[in-house]
Amino acid sequence: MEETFEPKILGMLCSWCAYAGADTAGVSRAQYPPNIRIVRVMCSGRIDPLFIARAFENGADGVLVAGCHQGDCHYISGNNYAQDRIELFANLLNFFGIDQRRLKLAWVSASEGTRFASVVTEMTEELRALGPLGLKVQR
Amino acid sequence: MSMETRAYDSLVIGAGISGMQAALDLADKGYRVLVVERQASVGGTMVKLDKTFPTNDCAICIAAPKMVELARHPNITLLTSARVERVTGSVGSFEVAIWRQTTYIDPEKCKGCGDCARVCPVEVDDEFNAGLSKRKAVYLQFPQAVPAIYTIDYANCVGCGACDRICDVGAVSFLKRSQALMVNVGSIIVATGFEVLEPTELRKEYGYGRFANVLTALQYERVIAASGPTDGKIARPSDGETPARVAWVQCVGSRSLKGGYPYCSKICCMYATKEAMITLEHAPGAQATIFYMDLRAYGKDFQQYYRRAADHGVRYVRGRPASVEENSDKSLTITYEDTLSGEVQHEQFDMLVLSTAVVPAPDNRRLAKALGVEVDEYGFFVSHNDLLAPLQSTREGIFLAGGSQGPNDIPDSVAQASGAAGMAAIPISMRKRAAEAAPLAERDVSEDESRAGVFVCGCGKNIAGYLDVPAVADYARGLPNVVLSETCTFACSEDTQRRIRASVEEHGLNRVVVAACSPITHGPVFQQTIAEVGLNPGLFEMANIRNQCSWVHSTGNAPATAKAEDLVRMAVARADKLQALPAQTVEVTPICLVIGGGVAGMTAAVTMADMGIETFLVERESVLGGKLNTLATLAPSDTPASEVREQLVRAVQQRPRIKVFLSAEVREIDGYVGNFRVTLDEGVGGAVTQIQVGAMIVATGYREADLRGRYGYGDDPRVITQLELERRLRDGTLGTPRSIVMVNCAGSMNEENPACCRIGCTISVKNARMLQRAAPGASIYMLYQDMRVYGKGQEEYFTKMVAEVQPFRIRYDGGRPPEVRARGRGLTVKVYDTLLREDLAIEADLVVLTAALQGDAQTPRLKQMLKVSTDELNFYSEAHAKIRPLDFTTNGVYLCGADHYPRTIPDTIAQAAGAASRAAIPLLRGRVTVEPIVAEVDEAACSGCGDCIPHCPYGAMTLDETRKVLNIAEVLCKGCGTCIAACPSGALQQRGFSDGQVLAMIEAAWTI
Amino acid sequence: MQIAYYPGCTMKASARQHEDAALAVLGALGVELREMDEWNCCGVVHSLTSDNLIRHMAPVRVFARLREQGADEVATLCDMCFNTLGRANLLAQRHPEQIAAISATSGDDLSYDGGADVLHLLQVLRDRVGFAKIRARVRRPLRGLSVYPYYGCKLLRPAEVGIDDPETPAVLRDLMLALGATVVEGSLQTQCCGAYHVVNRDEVVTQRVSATTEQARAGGAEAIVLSCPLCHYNFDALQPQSGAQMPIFYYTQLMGIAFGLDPDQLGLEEQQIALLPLLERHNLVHAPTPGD
Amino acid sequence: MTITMRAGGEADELLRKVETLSGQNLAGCYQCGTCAASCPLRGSMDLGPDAIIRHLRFGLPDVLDRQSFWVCVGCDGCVERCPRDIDIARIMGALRQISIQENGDHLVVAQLPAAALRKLPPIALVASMRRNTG
Ligand SMILES: Cc1cc2nc3c(=O)[nH]c(=O)nc-3n(C[C@H](O)[C@H](O)[C@H](O)COP(=O)(O)OP(=O)(O)OC[C@H]3O[C@@H](n4cnc5c(N)ncnc54)[C@H](O)[C@@H]3O)c2cc1C
Ligand SMILES: Cc1cc2nc3c(=O)[nH]c(=O)nc-3n(C[C@H](O)[C@H](O)[C@H](O)COP(=O)(O)OP(=O)(O)OC[C@H]3O[C@@H](n4cnc5c(N)ncnc54)[C@H](O)[C@@H]3O)c2cc1C
Ligand code: SF4
Ligand code: SF4
Ligand code: SF4
Ligand code: SF4
Ligand code: SF4
Ligand code: SF4
Ligand code: SF4
Ligand code: SF4
Repeated sequence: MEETFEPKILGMLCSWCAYAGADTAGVSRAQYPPNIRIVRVMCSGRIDPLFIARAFENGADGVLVAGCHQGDCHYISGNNYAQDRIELFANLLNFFGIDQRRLKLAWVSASEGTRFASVVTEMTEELRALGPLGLKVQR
Repeated sequence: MSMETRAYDSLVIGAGISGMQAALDLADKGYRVLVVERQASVGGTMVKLDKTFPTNDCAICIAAPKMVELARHPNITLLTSARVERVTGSVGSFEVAIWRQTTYIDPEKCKGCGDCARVCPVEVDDEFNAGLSKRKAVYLQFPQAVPAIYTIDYANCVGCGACDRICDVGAVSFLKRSQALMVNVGSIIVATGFEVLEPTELRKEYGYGRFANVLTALQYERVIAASGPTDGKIARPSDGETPARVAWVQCVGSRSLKGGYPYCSKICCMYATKEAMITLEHAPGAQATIFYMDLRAYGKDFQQYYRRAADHGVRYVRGRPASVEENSDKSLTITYEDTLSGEVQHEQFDMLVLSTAVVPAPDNRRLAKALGVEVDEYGFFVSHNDLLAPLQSTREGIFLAGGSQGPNDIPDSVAQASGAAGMAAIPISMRKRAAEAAPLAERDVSEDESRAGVFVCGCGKNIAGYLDVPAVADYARGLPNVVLSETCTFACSEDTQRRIRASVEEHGLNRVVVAACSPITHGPVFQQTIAEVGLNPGLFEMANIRNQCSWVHSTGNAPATAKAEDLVRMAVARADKLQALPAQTVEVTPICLVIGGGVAGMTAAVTMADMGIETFLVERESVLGGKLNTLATLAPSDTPASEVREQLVRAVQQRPRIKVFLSAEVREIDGYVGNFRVTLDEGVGGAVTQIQVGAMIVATGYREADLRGRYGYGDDPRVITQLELERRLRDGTLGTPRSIVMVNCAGSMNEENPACCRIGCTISVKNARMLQRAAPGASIYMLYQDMRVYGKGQEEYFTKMVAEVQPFRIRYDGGRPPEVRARGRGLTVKVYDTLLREDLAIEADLVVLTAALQGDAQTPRLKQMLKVSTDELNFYSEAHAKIRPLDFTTNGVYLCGADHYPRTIPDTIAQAAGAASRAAIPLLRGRVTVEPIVAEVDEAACSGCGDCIPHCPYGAMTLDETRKVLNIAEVLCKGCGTCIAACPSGALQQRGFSDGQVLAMIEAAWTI
Repeated sequence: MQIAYYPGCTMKASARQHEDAALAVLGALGVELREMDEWNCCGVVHSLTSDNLIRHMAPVRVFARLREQGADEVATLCDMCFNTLGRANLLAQRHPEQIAAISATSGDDLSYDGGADVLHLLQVLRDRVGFAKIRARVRRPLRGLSVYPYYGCKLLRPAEVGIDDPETPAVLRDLMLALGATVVEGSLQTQCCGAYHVVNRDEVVTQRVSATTEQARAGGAEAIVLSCPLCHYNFDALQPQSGAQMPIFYYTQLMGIAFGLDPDQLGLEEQQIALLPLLERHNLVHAPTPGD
Repeated sequence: MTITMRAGGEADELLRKVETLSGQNLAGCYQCGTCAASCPLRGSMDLGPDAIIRHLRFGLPDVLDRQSFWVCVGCDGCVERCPRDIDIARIMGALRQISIQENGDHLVVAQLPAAALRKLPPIALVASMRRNTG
C-alpha cells in the first residue's frame, strides 16, 4: 500500500479568537488530522511575513494564519493589517515558486470550534493533493 | 449552629454581563466583591447569543475574557448555584443570608474533563440550548463555562453512581451538602437580568409549542450559534433541512394591552435584524422576512445596521401577522396584511421565529422580598426615581443594573453596570481598599544558561488516554537545556504546584514548561506558582497537548504522541529564548477632570466626589446645566427642567471636592493616563490655568443640526425646532396655534444622514402632551417614519399620550420627506401617508421640526487634543460598542452623555455614573499597571520613518522630531504587536513575542 | 344530575334534531335537562353599542325568570343563545346600574343580581359528566369515521364568555376522540361561517362554507361536526351551492350513534345532505332494508 | 387625490359619535393590520377594519357609504387578537347604528322571499333584523 503524504502545517493563531476557537474544538472533541503545529501570538497583526517565509524554509508544506473575524479584533484593527499584509505576501509567493494555496488566511471566533476543525481538515486535504513543498533549507 | 459571618465590601447578585461588569469595576477599585449567581456558570444570556448587534461581533469572544477575569480576580469571590435568602441591616452594613446549593461535585477537585458526562445514562433537555438538544444529568453548561466544573442536576440524576466510579480525582460526592452562609456587605447590586416569554399561554395564534418549526428568538440564537446544537448550521427542527424561507414576527406579547405586556421589549427589532442577516449569510439563497409594526432601530448605528440588512436582502413587511397554520410538510402559512399595500396575504415559510416579550427573571419577586425592595407589576425591579435616580432601588444602598430593570441591550446594560458600581462604591468609600499585591522578590536569571524543567500532564485520562505521556516526558528529557522532565496526573492540582516549586529550587530551574491544556485558561495558575519561588512569570511556557492534541486526535495513539512531542519541543525552544517581563507601574495623580457641565458632566462630577475623588468641572458657558437651561419639562415625569437643573447644580455646589470653572475651555492637553497636564483658558480677561489630572471624562453634549433651507426652516418664523418649542413652552410665548404639525426625523433617517436620533420620538410624544396643554383644542399632527418609543416606560408614555391627546399620526417614508410651504396666511405641509396611501395637505400655523442631532461644534478640536475619534456626526467613538461603551481607546479618558450619542436624561445619568466608575479605577488605585507584553524600539535601528505610527490603534507611538526616533508610551501600548510587523527596519520588538521567540518555535516545529 | 335548560327559539324550529338527540344522549348519561317554565327569545346577538340598552332586556329577562324559578345555572344548546346570555350576564355583573335602568324602563320586574351561570351543553359534557364517562358509555365506537370539528365564533369568543381557548379549542376534538372517531383539524375551524348573512348576503356564507369544507376534505375528513344551529343551517343548506356534499352532524347526533341509540331518536333525516350513507359505509347504523 | 386636513368639521362629529357609541378610543389603533388579516369576511369588505378606523380618524368623507360594517357579523375574531384591545366589532356596530339612524334600515324584510324565510332558522332572522334594522 502506498503511504499517503502527510503535509506539515504551521498555524499562527491570535490568542483571543482563533486560538480560543482551537481550544473550543478540543472541548467539543471536534476531530481533525494531526498535521498542524500551532504558534500563538497575541494578535494576527503581529504576524510578520518573515514568519511565514521561515516556516516554508523550515519544511512547512502550508501555513495557516487565523484571527478574529473582521470587527471582532481585540485590538480594534490588528486583523485588518494582518489581512493586508498576508494578502500582499501571498501574491509574492508565486515569485518563489510557491503555490498560493499553501498560505491560508481564516477568521475563526472563540466559539467556532467545529469551524476550526473543518478549516484544518480541508487545508490538510488540499495540501495532500498538492504534495510536498520540499523547501527545507539546511542551516 | 453558629455561623461565621464573612465580610465583603459589596455584593453583586447575578453574573450576566451586567453583574460581571459591575463586580469587575468594583474589584478593580480595590473593593472586595462577592458575586452570587443562581446558575452553575456565569455569563447569563449573552453567552447564549451568536453574534451581537450592531457590530456583529461574536458574543462569546467578548464575554469569555470577562468571565475568566471575573473568576481569577483576587478581589472577587464567586458563588455559583447560590441564592440570596434574606437581607437585614442597612446601607454600609447589610447582613446577607445566602444559600449555596450543592452540585455534588467538589469544585476544588473537578478538572472539567467530562468523563462523568460520557458515562451518565440520563439524558434531559439542555436548557442552555433552549431545549433544542440533550445533555446528561451531570453536565457542563457550555464549553466555555466558568467555573469549568461539572454539575450534577440532582432532580434528574438516577443515582447510578457511574460518574463517581469513573471520576479519576474523586470529585463526585453525593454526601456534599448545601451550605448556608452569612456575609456582611456595605452595598448591593442587583443584576438578575431577564428572560423571554414562551408564548404557550398567550398569543397561541402563532403556534408556538404546537408546530415544530416555530421557535422563540432565543432558541433561534442557539440554532445559528457556532457553538449551538447544530454547530451553526441552520436547520429546521422538524427535519434538519436548511430552510429556504424564514420569517420573524415582532412584538409577540410586547406592546400589547391585551394578550401580553404593554411595554416595548427594546431589543427584539435589532436582534431579529441580526438573526435575519446571519441567516442570509449561513444559508445563501434563503429568504428572510421580518413582520413589524415600528422598526425600532434607535441606537447608535442601529438604523445603519437596519438599512444594511435591507440592502442585503432582508425583507421587512409592515404588518402584524394574524395567525399561523402548519402545512402537511411542516412548513407554515402565515396570514398577514401588508399595511403599506392594504393586501391580506397567505404566505408560506419553512421556519418562523417569534420575537417574544422580555419578561423578568423568574426569581425576582422572591428576591425583591428578601432584599426589601420593590418590583413593578410584572416583576422588574423599580428605581427610586425614574428620571433622576435610575439605578437606585427603593432601598438605600441597593442598586440596579441591566435587564433586572427591564429590557436592555448589552451596551446599555454594561453602562448601567458601571453606573451601579460607581453608586455602590459610594457607601463604602471610607473603607480601606485591598492593597495591590506587593511584587514578589525575583531572581535575576538574565545572565544564566537556561535550565528548563518540563512537566507533562496526563489530565487523568484526558491526555494519558490518547497519547503516551511517559514517552513524551522521556522525549523532553533529551531536549537541549532540559534538566528535568516529569509526568503528573493533574498538573493544576495543588500537590503538583508544590512539586513544581520544589523542583525549581532543587534543580535551579530558570524556565518552566508545562505540557497540559490551554495557556489561556491555565497559564496564569503556573505563572503564579513560579513567581512564588522567585521566577518571573515571563519565564513560563505551556504546550497545549490536551485541547489542541489529545482531545482532537483521539483515534490512534501514535500520531497524537508524535504531535505532543513536537509541541513540547517547540515550547522548550521558545522557553530557551524567554526573558523576564518587567512589571511596571505608573503613579497616578488622583484627580479627575470633567469637560462639560450638562446633566452628564454634573452627574459624573458628583459621583466622583462622592467616591472621594477631587474633581475639576469645566463648562464653556457661564452657567451649568447644558440643555436643561433650554428645556421646559422632562419626560417621563413632566418635572420642570429648571427644578432638575437646580437640584443638580446644588449637588455640585455642595461638594467641596468639586472645583467648577465656568466660561472656561480646554486649550491644551499633554501627557497620558495618570498624568495629564491640561491648560484651561477662562475666556476673555480670564486666567489661563494649568492643572494636572489622572483621568478625564468628556461630557460635551450635542446640538441640533442646522436645518436652514429645508422644511421652510429659517424662511418662516412659524417653522421651529423642538428645542425652540421647548424654549417657547418654558417662556410661555407659544401663542395660540390651532393646527400644529410635528415633523420627526427632520434631517435624519435619509440618504444624507442615515442615523436615527434615538430621542426624537420621545421628545415629540412629550411635546404633543405639552402642546395640548398649552394650546387646548389645537389639532396636532405627528409625522413620523417609525415611532421609536422603545423600551419599558416610553411605549406606555406614548400610549397614554395617544389616548389623551389623540393626535393624527402620519407615517411617511424617508424617501419622500414632507414639504412645508407658506400659503396665504398659513403654512401647508404636504406629505404622503403610507398607511392611508394618500397625499395629505395639512393646513398648519406652527411646524415643529424634530431636528437631527449631532455632537458639539467644538468636538473636532477637542478630539485632536484628547487623541480620540468621532463618527461623521461628531459623536465620540467608544473603545468597544458592546463591552467598553464608556471608555475611549486612549487610556484614562472616558465619555458619557449625549456626546456619545443622544440619549434621555435617565440614560445619561446612568452613563455618567458609569464613566465616573470607570475613571475612578486608576484614580483610586493610585497607579496603573503597564501591560508587560509591550512593544520596544531599538533606537539605533530606528530610521524615524514613522511607518509604524498609524498601525497602533491606541496612539501609543509618537515620533521624537528632534532625535528622529520613535517614542513608545508604554502605558498606552496594549501589546498587540501590530506595529512590529510594520517596521521596515526591524527596529521594533514585542516583549514576550519577539521575533527570536516566535521564530524559535517555527524552526523547532519539525525535526526533519 | 338535573340542570335547568333554556332552549331558545331555534331548538324548537330548525334545530329540533339537535334537541332530540341531546335529550336522548343525556338520558343515556343520566342527565336531565329541565326546561324553564317560561322563557323568551334571548335576542340572539349581543348589543354592541352603548345607546341600546333596551336590547339587553330579552336576555336579562331570561335570567330574572331563571332566578324566580329558583335556579342558579342554566344550560343551553344553541351557541348564539349561550353567547348572548353569557355577555348579558357579564354586563349584569359589571354594570348592575345598567340592569337597574333596563328594569326601570321595562315596566316588568327585571331585577337580576348577576348571580346565575349560563352553561353550554358542551361544558356540561366536558366538566360535569366528563369525557371518561362518555367514553365508557360508547357501544359502537366511531372507528374509521373521520370528522372535522367546527367551532365557529360564538362558542369561543369573546374569551371571557367562551368555553374553550379561542385559538386552540379542544372540546369537540376531545369529545370525538372519546367516541372513537378520527379527527381532522385546520385553521378555519374557529372562523365565522358568515352567520346571519344567509338572510340577504348568502354569497358571503357560501364562500366561507366552501372554504371550510374544502379544508376539511383536503385534510381527509368525511364529515363536519359542530354545535351551532346557525352554522349547521349554513353548512347544510348552502354547501350544495358550492358543489360540495359533506355531511354535517351535530355532536349530539354522533354521540347518539356511538352510544348505539336508535337512529330514529337522532333526527338524522332532517337535513339536506344525507347522513345515513356515510354512517352505513362505516357500519355505524343498519342499512335500511328496502320497503322498510 | 390630495386630502386636505383642516381642524374641526363634520368628520370630527362622526368620529365622536362612533367613539361614544362603541366606547372605543380610535386613536389607540396602531394600524398593525392584525384585524384585517384575522377577518374571515375581509374579502367581502370594501375597506378592511383597520382602514375603516383610519378613515374615521382622518375624517375621510365616505365611511358611511361603505359596505364593510354591514359585512361585519361581529364574530370577534379580530377583537380577540387586537394587541391594542380595540373592540372593532363595536366600532362596526356603531357605524351600523349611525347609518340606520341617518338612512333607515339596511334590510327591508318585506322584500325577502317568504319561502326562504320559512326555512331559515329563527336565530338567523332575529340576528339579521337586529343588525340591519333600527
Ligand atoms: C434573543 C436575544 C438576542 C439578543 N441579542 C443581542 C444583541 O445582538 N446585542 C445586544 O446588545 N443585546 C442582545 N440581547 C440582549 C442581551 O442578552 C442582554 O442585554 C444582556 O444579556 C443583559 O445582561 P444582564 O447581565 O443584565 O442579564 P442576563 O444576561 O440575563 O444575566 C442575569 C444573570 O443573573 C442570574 N440570576 C437571575 N436571577 C438570579 C437570582 N435571583 N439570584 C442570583 N442570580 C440570578 C442569571 O442566572 C444570569 O446569569 C439579546 C437578547 C435576546 C433574548
Ligand atoms: C428638544 C429636546 C427635548 C428633550 N426632552 C427630554 C426629556 O423630556 N426627557 C429626557 O430624559 N431627555 C430629554 N432630552 C434629552 C436631554 O436633553 C439630554 O439627555 C441631556 O441634555 C444630555 O445631557 P448632556 O450633559 O450629555 O449634554 P448637554 O445638555 O448638551 O450638556 C453639554 C454641556 O457641555 C458643555 N460643553 C460642550 N463643549 C464643551 C467644551 N469644549 N468645553 C466645555 N464645555 C463644553 C455645553 O456647554 C453644555 O453645557 C431632550 C432633548 C431635546 C433636544
Ligand atoms: S469526571 Fe470528575 S473531574 Fe471530570 S468533569 Fe466530572 S466531576 Fe469533574
Ligand atoms: S449518578 Fe446521576 S449524574 Fe452520576 S452518572 Fe448516574 S445518573 Fe448521571
Ligand atoms: S423592540 Fe419593541 S417594537 Fe421592536 S419587536 Fe421588540 S417590542 Fe416590538
Ligand atoms: S493542567 Fe493538566 S490536569 Fe489540569 S486541567 Fe490542564 S490538562 Fe487537566
Ligand atoms: S425622530 Fe429621531 S428617534 Fe424618532 S425615528 Fe426619527 S430619527 Fe429616530
Ligand atoms: S517603523 Fe520602525 S523605523 Fe519607522 S519609526 Fe517605527 S520603529 Fe522606527
Ligand atoms: S388589530 Fe387593533 S391595533 Fe391593529 S389595526 Fe386592528 S384595530 Fe388597530
Ligand atoms: S368582528 Fe367583524 S371585522 Fe372583526 S373579524 Fe369578525 S367580521 Fe371581521
